[in-house]
Amino acid sequence: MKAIIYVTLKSGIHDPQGHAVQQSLETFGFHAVDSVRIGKLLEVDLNETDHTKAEAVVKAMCDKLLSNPVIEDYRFELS
Amino acid sequence: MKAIIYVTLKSGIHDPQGHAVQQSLETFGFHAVDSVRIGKLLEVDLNETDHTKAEAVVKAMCDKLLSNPVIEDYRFELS
Amino acid sequence: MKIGIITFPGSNCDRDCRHVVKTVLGYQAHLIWHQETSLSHVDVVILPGGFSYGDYLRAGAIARFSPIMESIRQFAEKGGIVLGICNGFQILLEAGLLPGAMLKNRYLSFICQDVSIKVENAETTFTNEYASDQVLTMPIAHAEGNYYADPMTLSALHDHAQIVFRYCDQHGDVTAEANPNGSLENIAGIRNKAGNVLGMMPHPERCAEDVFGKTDGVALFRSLRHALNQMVA
Amino acid sequence: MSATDSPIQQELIEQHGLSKDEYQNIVQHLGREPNLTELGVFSVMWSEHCSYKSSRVHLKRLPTEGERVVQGPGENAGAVDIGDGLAAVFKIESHNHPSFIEPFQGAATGVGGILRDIFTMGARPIALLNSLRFGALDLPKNRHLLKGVVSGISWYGNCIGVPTVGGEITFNDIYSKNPLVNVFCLGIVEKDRLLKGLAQGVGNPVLYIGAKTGRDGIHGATMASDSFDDQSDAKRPNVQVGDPFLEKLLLEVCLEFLEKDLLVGIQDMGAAGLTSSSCEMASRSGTGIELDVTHVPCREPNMTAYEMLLSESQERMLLVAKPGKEHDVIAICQKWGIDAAIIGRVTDDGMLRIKEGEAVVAEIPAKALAEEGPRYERPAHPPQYQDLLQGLVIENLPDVTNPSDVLLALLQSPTIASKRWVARQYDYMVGTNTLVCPGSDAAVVRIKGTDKALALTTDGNSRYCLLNPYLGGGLAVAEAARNLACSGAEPIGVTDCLNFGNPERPDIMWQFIMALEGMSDACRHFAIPVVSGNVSFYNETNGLSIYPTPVLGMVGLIEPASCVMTQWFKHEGDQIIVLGETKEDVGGTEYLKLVHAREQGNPPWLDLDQEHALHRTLLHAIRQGLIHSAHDCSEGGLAVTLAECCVSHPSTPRGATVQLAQSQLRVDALLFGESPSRAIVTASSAHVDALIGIANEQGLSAVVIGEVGGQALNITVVSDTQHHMDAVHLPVEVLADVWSHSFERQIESSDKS
Ligand SMILES: Nc1ncnc2c1ncn2[C@@H]1O[C@H](COP(=O)(O)OP(=O)(O)O)[C@@H](O)[C@H]1O
Ligand SMILES: [Mg+2]
Repeated sequence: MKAIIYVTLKSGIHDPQGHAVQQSLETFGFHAVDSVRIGKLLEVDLNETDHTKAEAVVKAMCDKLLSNPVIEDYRFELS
Repeated sequence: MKAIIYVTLKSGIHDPQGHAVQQSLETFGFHAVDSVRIGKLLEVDLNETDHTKAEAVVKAMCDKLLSNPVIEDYRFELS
Repeated sequence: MKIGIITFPGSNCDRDCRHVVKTVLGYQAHLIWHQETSLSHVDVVILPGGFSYGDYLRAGAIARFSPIMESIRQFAEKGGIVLGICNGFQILLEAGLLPGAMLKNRYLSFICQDVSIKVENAETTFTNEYASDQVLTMPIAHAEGNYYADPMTLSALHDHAQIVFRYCDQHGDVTAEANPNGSLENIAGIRNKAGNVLGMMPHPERCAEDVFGKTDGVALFRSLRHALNQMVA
Repeated sequence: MSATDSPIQQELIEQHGLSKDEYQNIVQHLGREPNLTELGVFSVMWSEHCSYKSSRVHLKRLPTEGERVVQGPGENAGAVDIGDGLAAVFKIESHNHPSFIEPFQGAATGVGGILRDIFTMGARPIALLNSLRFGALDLPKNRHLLKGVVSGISWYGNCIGVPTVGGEITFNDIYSKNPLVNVFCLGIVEKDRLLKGLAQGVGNPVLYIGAKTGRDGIHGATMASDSFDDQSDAKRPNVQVGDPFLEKLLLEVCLEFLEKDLLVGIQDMGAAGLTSSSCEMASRSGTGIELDVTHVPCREPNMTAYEMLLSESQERMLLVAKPGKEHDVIAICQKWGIDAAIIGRVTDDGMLRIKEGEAVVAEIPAKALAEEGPRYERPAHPPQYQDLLQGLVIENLPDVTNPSDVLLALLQSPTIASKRWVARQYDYMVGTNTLVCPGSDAAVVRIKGTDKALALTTDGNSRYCLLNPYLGGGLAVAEAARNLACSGAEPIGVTDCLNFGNPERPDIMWQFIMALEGMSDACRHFAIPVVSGNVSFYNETNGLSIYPTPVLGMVGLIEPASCVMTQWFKHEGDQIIVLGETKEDVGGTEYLKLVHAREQGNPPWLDLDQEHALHRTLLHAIRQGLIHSAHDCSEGGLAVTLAECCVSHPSTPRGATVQLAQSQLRVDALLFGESPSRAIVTASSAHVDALIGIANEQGLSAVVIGEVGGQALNITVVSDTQHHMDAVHLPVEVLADVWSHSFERQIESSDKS
């Protein structure tokens, strides 16, 4: 199976990177941009065919390693 | 409107960061993982209500700044 | 020789370059703020190392939109000499003044150490004071120096002798073990087809003084002057 | 003044970490009950972190004066005169609690904070160092913390372009739940142009520059004054995120203000952000400050005055401009793309007055916040376990029979093994000043435009301090100074970071006082002034405190810059000389811990005169060009020191053949004992007599023990009866491999097991 994992900064946590990108978009003339927040997108190939098991594994991976629970949230899709 | 932009490494390009993450998953006992590829997830708030205009703006931003066409692909969703 | 050194927000080797060019080697050096647009007063442009715009998004990505970059493009088109060091190399790639792109280092995230590099081509504007195949010791300090180009681009680099430096071992052998960052074919520096734009990851300005016990960077700056003299002659 | 909306309840007072007495004290200062905003402001300013309430009375013991002192403790950082019209500005600071909660951002923002302390003084930062303590590497959590901290330091320092040139890391299980992250920064400024945190000139504009204010780290200062328990996870939303790019812009902007002479004063918004910077600046100057929070640039909507005053968002500064210069300040900020706003003015009434538009939301005497906080002389007693700790009977332990194996084991231990895996993640060369890179006793940076260089080191041995805090404090100072002397430098100033447990416990307070006294006496003896520092209490989890861990950041002057010395052997045939005496100092050593699994005994005895004699001998010898290398003996003793001399050369390891006279000592004490006041130096045969002459003049023993050369390290121990024991015989290749790669092997391979 394949998991697509979306890791984003918790709301309220400052995103300097997103802020810098937004500012430069502004200077390049993209005035329609109010805010940019940058997260991670992980595509994970799993050699696991059982949906329930895969879900448990991906959740464990996210909690332990792929996201930083102190400042990030995650969600994922399996296919 | 809000755009969610997914920037991924082109297939065929080695992803050192993804590789490193896969290896540490392995050492943490996640043996079911065949490969990991890491991309970026950008959430952009636009003060633009017209869907067609928003689409054009986001495409331009991606081409100009948010992705590097030599190594990356992108796609996005508007909502 | 008058050298213009560009300061982008987040550049941090601009003053180091000026120190070497001016105080150590005695050439003229001007720091040029990235929002300026005139390069008429300089013979050579250096894009120094550092973290322009924090390297946020991608190294060099945001800096390439600075106003000075359009002037640099025109300067280069007219044959002006442009040298990008480390972050400067990354900016030149993002700006399309050099082909290819940088990926993150293959192993450790950031690496600071002395490496050996081999002069692949000593006939260039940037290397004419070196010998061909000479092995140099230069420091690197970067997190994204893993050079990538697609096969067509790579073969064009070969066809036009554009690969100028490669990582090698002490004996000059270009081996996988001597590759610090996973760079394609151990590439450490390339030039453009016309030969007047060079990007390199190692820092020549950090090895140009006796006090550091390494001076292999000096000949690079001398090469520039030599090339300029020839252009005038 | 608006009345309190609703009366302050006891529960709220407790939530703010204030005692009943402290609350009464607040009421007295105000002459009325505080409102919620005022309560918040008092609570951070009177927290341990900001008020030094448990330590202040004791810190007076430190010697803070000297001919070179330009700025002693009390400002953002201290400064010492280095000649040529220049001053070195430096300070060390802890970021222990945030780094435990989020190692990457915690360590990164620690670097950001110490950098701001330096460049707010108008100094350009030219070097960073750190001192780190973690639990043993076999626990995954500890490896995770180490990796996070190192990459956070690396990210921030590299990005802003200030080289991280050195530091120290040691490991002990006691730090598993309370790792320590101390960061040191040094900058250079023209002595007469030092900027200070002053708010002088009634009517002068007060400006805010830098990042927008968010709800980050509200109550970070009170958190840093709190110990951990298993519920600490709930404190997580307080994490602050660093922005080194913005800080780089701030740095350039501040130096431009200095160049154009636009400012009266400036201070970084560190712990307790806007509150501490404003009341401290006013208090120092005997003035008041009036701020209107509606002008504060905010990142989030609907922030209250309370939140804005207590936010610890990073990369912000408060400054007072010279009259009429505020628009120049704003223009420079605009050039660099930084937010700037006039948010208030200097007043003459001594009050910190916070307005929200026309309404006054808080009004407190600035001095009450900054200087008149509580001060405690807390009870202090030696703990009952102290006798047990010191009660080591060495005769009951077998002497070493396999010194080669012990040497290898010591070289492998992460406290002793090379930290190259760490150092190479730091850009230690940016700035092109680094004459001695990480890997020798001290880092050395040159001062461009002069013929001077500065040697820098951070040191501290917490096991010594646990066993005998007085001696431990002195030993830390001695080791730092010795590391500088080995590098050719004369110590000129020191900054200290005092990491301890809960000061409300008498045993901890005793450790604190004793260690401070030991440090003070040693600094006084060597005439090294303490010009800045930091105290971090409450390094305790579930009642378990860290070992007392004072860390010194010491600065030494090398002049001329060519008199720089490094620790590694350089020439075949050079004579190896040991300076100083080896005694039976096995207590508290790495050897005792590693081989006998004990952290016991009395730490090595420190004779301050001998130590000073060693420093002078080294300096004379180096300046006269008599020696080729110098390396002090510290953890692991003579054997480890010799091995490091063999293998720490950046490219070419060398062997050595050494004979040691046993003279009444146990073999383990001789090889692995940690008597201080010793160094291994090398000299060509022609210079040996002159060198010994200098040592003897200083009352220091100096003995030739062998010669550099060959492919192995051979150490023979010769007993008083002329019995020869082949103690160590190891190929240099093996030593080099073990010492150079053990650290990364332990970090990387233990992940795989
Ligand atoms: N955290 C660190 N960061 C950078 N360099 C380090 C670090 N820890 C140790 N080093 C370097 O390794 C060398 C040896 O460190 P250490 O064993 O602490 O020396 P010493 O015992 O002489 O104080 C020093 O040059 C030091 O700067
Ligand atoms: Mg030492």
